Amino acid sequence: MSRTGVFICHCGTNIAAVVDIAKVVEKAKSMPNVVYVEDNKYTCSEPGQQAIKDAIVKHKLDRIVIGSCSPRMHEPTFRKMLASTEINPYMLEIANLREQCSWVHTDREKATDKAIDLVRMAVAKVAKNHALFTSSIPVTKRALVVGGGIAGIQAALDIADAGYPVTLVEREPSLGGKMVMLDKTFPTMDCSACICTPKMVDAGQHPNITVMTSCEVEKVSGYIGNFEVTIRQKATYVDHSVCTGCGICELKCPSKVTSEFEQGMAQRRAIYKPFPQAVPAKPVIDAANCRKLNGKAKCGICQTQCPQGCINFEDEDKLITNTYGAIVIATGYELIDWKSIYGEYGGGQYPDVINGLQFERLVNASGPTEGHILRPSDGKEPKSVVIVKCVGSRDPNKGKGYCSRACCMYAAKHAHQVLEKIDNAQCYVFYIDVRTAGKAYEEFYTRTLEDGAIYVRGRVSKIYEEDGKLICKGEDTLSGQTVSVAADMVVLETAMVPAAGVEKVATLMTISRDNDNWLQEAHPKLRPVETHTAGVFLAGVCQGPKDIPDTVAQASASAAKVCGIFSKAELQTNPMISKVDIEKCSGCGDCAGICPYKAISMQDMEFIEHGKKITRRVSTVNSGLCQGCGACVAGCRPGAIDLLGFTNAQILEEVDALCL
Amino acid sequence: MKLSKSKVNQALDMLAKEATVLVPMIVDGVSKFAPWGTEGKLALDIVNTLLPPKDALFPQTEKMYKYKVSAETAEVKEITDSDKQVVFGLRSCDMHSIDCMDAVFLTKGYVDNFYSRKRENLTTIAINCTKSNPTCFCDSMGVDPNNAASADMQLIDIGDAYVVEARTEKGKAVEALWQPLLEAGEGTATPISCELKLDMAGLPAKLRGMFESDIWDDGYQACIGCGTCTYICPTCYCFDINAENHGQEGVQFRCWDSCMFSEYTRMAGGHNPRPSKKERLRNRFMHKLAYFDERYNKNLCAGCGRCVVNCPVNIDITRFIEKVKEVPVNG
Amino acid sequence: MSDIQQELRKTARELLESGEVGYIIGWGKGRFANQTHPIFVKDPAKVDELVWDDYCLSTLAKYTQDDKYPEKKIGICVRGCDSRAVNRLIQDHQLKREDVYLIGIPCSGKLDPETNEPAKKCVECAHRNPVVYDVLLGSPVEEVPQPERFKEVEELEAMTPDERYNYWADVYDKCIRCYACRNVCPACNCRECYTDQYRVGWQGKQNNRAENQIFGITRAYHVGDRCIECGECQRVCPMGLPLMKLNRKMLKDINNLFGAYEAGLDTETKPALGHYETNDVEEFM
Amino acid sequence: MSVDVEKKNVDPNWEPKILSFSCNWCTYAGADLAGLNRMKYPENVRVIRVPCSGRVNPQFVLRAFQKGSDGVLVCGCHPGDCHYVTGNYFTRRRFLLMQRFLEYNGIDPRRFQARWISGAEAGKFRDTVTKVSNDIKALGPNKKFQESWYKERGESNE
Amino acid sequence: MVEIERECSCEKNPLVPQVCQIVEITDETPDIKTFKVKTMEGTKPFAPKPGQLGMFSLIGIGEGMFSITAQGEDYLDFAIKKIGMLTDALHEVKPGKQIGLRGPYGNTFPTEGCKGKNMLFIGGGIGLAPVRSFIRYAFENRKDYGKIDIVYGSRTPADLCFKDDLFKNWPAMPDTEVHVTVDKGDENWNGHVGFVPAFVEELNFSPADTIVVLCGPPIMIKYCAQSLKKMGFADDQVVTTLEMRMKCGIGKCGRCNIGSKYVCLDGPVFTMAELADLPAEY
Repeated sequence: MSRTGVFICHCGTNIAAVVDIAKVVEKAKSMPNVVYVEDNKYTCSEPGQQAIKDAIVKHKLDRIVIGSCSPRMHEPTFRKMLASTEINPYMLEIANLREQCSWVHTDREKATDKAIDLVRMAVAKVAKNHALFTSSIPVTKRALVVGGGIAGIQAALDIADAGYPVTLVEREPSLGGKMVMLDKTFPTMDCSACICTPKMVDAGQHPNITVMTSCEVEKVSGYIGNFEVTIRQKATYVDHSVCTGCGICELKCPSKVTSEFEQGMAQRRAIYKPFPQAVPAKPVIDAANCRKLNGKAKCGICQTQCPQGCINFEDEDKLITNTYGAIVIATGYELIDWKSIYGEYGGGQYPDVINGLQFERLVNASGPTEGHILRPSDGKEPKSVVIVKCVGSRDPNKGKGYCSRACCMYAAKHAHQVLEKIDNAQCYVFYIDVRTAGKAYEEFYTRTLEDGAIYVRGRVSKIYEEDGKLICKGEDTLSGQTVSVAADMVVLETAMVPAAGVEKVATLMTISRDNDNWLQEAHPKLRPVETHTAGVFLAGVCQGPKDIPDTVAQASASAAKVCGIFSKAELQTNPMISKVDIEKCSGCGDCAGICPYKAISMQDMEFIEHGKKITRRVSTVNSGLCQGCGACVAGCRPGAIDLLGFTNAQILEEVDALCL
Repeated sequence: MKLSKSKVNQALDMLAKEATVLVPMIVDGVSKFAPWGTEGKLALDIVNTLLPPKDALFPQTEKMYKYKVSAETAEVKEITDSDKQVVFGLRSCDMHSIDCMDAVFLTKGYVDNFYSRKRENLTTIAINCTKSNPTCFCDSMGVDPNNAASADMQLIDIGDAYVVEARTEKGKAVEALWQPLLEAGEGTATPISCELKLDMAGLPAKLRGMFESDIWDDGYQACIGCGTCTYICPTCYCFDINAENHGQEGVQFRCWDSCMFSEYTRMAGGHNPRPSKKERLRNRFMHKLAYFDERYNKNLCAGCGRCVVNCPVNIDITRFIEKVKEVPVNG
Repeated sequence: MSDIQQELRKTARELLESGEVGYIIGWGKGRFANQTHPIFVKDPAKVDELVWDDYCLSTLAKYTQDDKYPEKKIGICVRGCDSRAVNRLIQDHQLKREDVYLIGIPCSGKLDPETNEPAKKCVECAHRNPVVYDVLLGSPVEEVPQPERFKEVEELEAMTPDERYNYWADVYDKCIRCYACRNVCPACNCRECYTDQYRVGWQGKQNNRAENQIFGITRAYHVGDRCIECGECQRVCPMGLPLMKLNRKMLKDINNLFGAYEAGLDTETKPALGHYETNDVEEFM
Repeated sequence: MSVDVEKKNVDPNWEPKILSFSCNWCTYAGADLAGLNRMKYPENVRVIRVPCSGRVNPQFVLRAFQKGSDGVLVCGCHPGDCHYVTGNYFTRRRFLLMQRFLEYNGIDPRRFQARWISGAEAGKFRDTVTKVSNDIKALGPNKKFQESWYKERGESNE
Repeated sequence: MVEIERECSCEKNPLVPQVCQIVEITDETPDIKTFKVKTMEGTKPFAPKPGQLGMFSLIGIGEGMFSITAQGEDYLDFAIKKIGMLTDALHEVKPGKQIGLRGPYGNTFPTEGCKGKNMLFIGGGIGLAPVRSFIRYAFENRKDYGKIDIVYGSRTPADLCFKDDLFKNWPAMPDTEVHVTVDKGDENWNGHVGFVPAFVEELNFSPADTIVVLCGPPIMIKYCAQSLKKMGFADDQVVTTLEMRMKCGIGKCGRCNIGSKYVCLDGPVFTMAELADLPAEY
């Protein structure tokens, strides 16, 4: 008996091109409880929304159905619009006439029938909608940032500068991530260490930031504003509160280990700082390689040598639990293991075939060769260097299908560095395309060409060693000839892949991953830094390959989102949650067993039944914890618990309406 | 006139030409009144069928009117189709049930048109009982097993044939139809009476005063509140009205309902005048034995014994009647 | 048989006189020899109404649902099926163990009053001895293994979908929706059954094939993972519908998919639909 | 379980009505993505959006067949990927049982399908929908469980 | 002392509604609305007697039995309170809506039996609706009746329904007194504050030659009956109506029985004497 208004959108021609809007409008007029139907070129536009508001007043409507694009797109928009009218924002249903009708069908008549069905289903459902109201929950104004690379650091700094406490968790012994490994950064060629380490130091010293290195997130529960996070502080066997970072222990430590930071091209000790400018600049003991800890010997030299006595071999992992209002994930990336995939490039048997990060270490002043480009095999300076791009990227059958975006630019940078550092060197760059989609990127690329880098359009098909030279065979598709270059050293610009262990973090935060395991953003264009789990945001390459400028931009964006949450005293909860009808509830407790968020608890309540006072066990829902999934509702046989917004009655109406 | 038993099938075929003929049959192991022609075994020998013939006149689900609704307008169209029916092989207890339903649906201020249409199109052909089940007690309830007085035609079983006694226009019409099959001959059947005897004298009046008596405090607990007794009872006629809605059109129908169901009298807002099984069982027995008598001075229990046999926890109206007898008069 | 009856009456008298039990639910005689039905004895003098004979077929546990907040304990005679029904009600949080005093009686099977042959539900019974009791009358009987627990189900599964549909369509055409199967079943213990909720509109009140199918299948699905196979639904059905074939199909699938399962043997094993395993069978990839 | 013999006399231009319950976070997003990429699939499937596949009560499937739909498709996130962590584990158990129970009661197995389709698998959504539509088009209209109102489309119904 | 007439007539099928139209809806109180109903031809659907009921059907949603509070040349008035599924839907309906209506059902107030007597009408909340049909009849045949007293109470001033009758039309009637009370007053309420039963005792009516018509919530009826007994009114001097769940409305479906009486046919109007010997099951 309600008065429903139906508004069909043309969406320009997106819907109108395939669906016969006039026929849908005509049919909508005869649907139950519909008293007003109108179509509009752009319903989501300002005039479109105003037309709806006017119709509400003019025709005294109390329920709205909009046939437009996917509710996932504009349901929030239309709900905000309704908030400014006297209709409750939840007396609204949206029929998906674009993504699931006009865009995916070609037969005009059948698509129109389907559109009419979808509108009829929405009209039937809206008849059973109830006004819903949000309730508020407190916000813990403390942020957690997972991942200490440039993305994590930037996000932490921005949030801390806004005055909120931040915990910055990093798995490795030091902040810095991949950026601190680089030598120069394109296109300005300023030294990466000079722009990254100051930020690391700021983060290390910022009063609002608690840096927790050698830590991993162990357990996450709760919801936006009230995340209960347990962090595992791995045993580092060095008491950082006492250690002054003098470095004596590193000198004295007898066991040598290949350094991960130096990409395996140098050694480090069992007790080590990954690199000189590490933040915190204090060593940790790598238990696997420390002779005392892995039981190979009785060593303990570092303990005896340490003037402050900060070495403690009985250190153990500690679990620290705290509540956080929001979480930013910045777990970054790593380079694809090309050796196991590309046997044709030598599969790792030629030491002089290295990847981009190894080249960065070579050309870096604090690297193993103090900045001189020397061949890892014999330490000589290579006269001719071949750079191979798209190794693992844009290669769906062997590597990854996507383009890793940054390698075109840092390949040009590498070529520029080779030509600049090695006099009369020869540098060949095998490429498919050169993508310079950034500010001053194209100019940087043309300058590299002017420096004399030779760009060969084609993939390298094979690399093999022939009398001391690495022969790179390929094809120059522009001239159509096969090309082979004898090189002293080959740099493979390999694809970016998500950092190892990202699955665990994603499952903890209940966020999903896309086909290539990058973390799934809420919407690629409109909500790139948000996830589907409210209060969890993404920054940097963990969301997909990108270069440093985009990473920093995303970091600040996610920081802005976090500050948005913290700026409010309380948060509005999602009103579409479960509700129990205690008259029908028999207290069997099945729903409590099903709820993944432990939002349902069984409580004893007083009742008067046939004049006798009794206590009876019934189910109660914690409106803060309930996320509105409805698994409990489908598990409740009498339907005592129902999900507001998707009640049993509503869905039954939709099913009935569909089959008319 | 006489109809030999060997010609019964033929007689039924003749009747079946212009009307649906309901005969007692065993279909899929269930004895009920089924249209002549459904595959199953004709069961004229059993005393009474599990399902009574009441659904010929008062079907379990009966569509009353179709409707079309729009935001403003509404349209209603009564469903009036009802074809001719003949019930063959009625026992006196089933005929008593039809009498009771006639009293309810055709008198007291309103005539139920759905029922009256079916009643006019119905011809009842009763057969006297030649034996009684141990649970039959119809003669104690004022029903004569040998003769169903109000039937259109009474057949009297005299061994190999039935003596045909047409009583009403409809009965005479059937007799005329059967003329070629009938032979001359008379005969009387040895009257029978039920083994189970109950003393019903003065019981309705006595029971009316016993609403608060403690006889009700025991014997109700075993009841599981299902609808079996009321749905297979030939004289239960309570019904519910509901709508089968399909978007903007639908059908309003009425369907059997049982006073033994827990939500039968539950009102909006939860108040229930008969909250537990004790009140519901009291109401059922009182209605059968006292209330109906006060209103239509006829027993609403035909003594057919169906509820005594089929109640899963044998709540037994006969033993209740005996218990009422024992209660001292001012009790 | 009669010495157990004597012991039952003796135990009943002691319990009632000692006041430990408010009343005792057992079986008593009807008018005819083959009529035995549940009775509720409160007065010690009336314990002789309690009988133990070949026709004690009704399960008694569900009557506790009419008196959910008893002042004193309720005495219940429990055979194998009744004791599983008690476990069922306890596990569904509809009954507290301390509210009932269970008089365990090993049962070697009862007779069907109409045919006087062993009742179908007793022939198929796999747990004749009570699984839970406070006192046990007589010595336990020897259990009869049931290898053909799912034979009837397999016979139906062998048919083609159309044959099966017609088989069940005939069954549902006979149903008169008296709800006896629901009201007697210990696993059907909701406060307000979904069939009575017209406002939501799950189930129509009409008696036609479609509505009966919806009721039959929904009820079997609701109790499927908690059915204790007491066979009462099939016994009380006035139209003799083969309802156990529905419940046993659910149990057969649960056995195959989630591991061997018998409901009501204890109050810990969780019903299949109440929990999950991450490595459940995967068919929807 | 043996499968229904294909009905030969299905008239070619009959369009089946197929109902699909799609979970808002994965399959509905996948369907939207299929739209974004302008993939094409038959028009027979109407999608009902539910927050999680765990919200789909098997009684809705029964209801769909009763009210005249010819096929039902329940879709959700891949187990382990559920936005609500454990929703689809329950979906899996419920529909493992209900699928067999529907077959046991006579519904042809191809009329009821459940699929895990993630937010990125637009192709899989299109292929599933296409396959289900073609299967059911071959099977012909469903008459089982249907209220007579739908069998004769309204006018005369018993 | 008063015999209640039991006769009902309805030519067409009593169970099939006639399509009528709601022509006007007036808000009496926040949860009570009066629906003015006419047939599609604009005439009066049927001619009920005071106290009779009509089965009001929102086709496709449900049916409900409501008292006919007033009638005119070509309309019937139903005052309906918002308490359940059907009434919720009804309160959202706008004028012009076509509905189903069948009736009249039930017996009537003893208009003939009370001729020449003083009348004491007592109403509580929505209970005034059925009583109002008799009050209006009494005023149309004013000379047939003696002194008329009307006592009406509701929870708050805002909940007083038929305000123009209470404060304008009825007080102006000859030899008529209107006494209005509320359970809880508010700032601009200067009338009596208190429950109806206590108010009746305060007004201390004499039982001589008077018939009481009493309708309202069950607890009010219970306590008013006690007050009236204290003031010397005999049981058969007090007439009331009962509220039961009714389905068919014509005494067939067995739903609304109290003992052997059907509220929809033998009631809803009963004298207190009759109620006394009905089983206490309502």
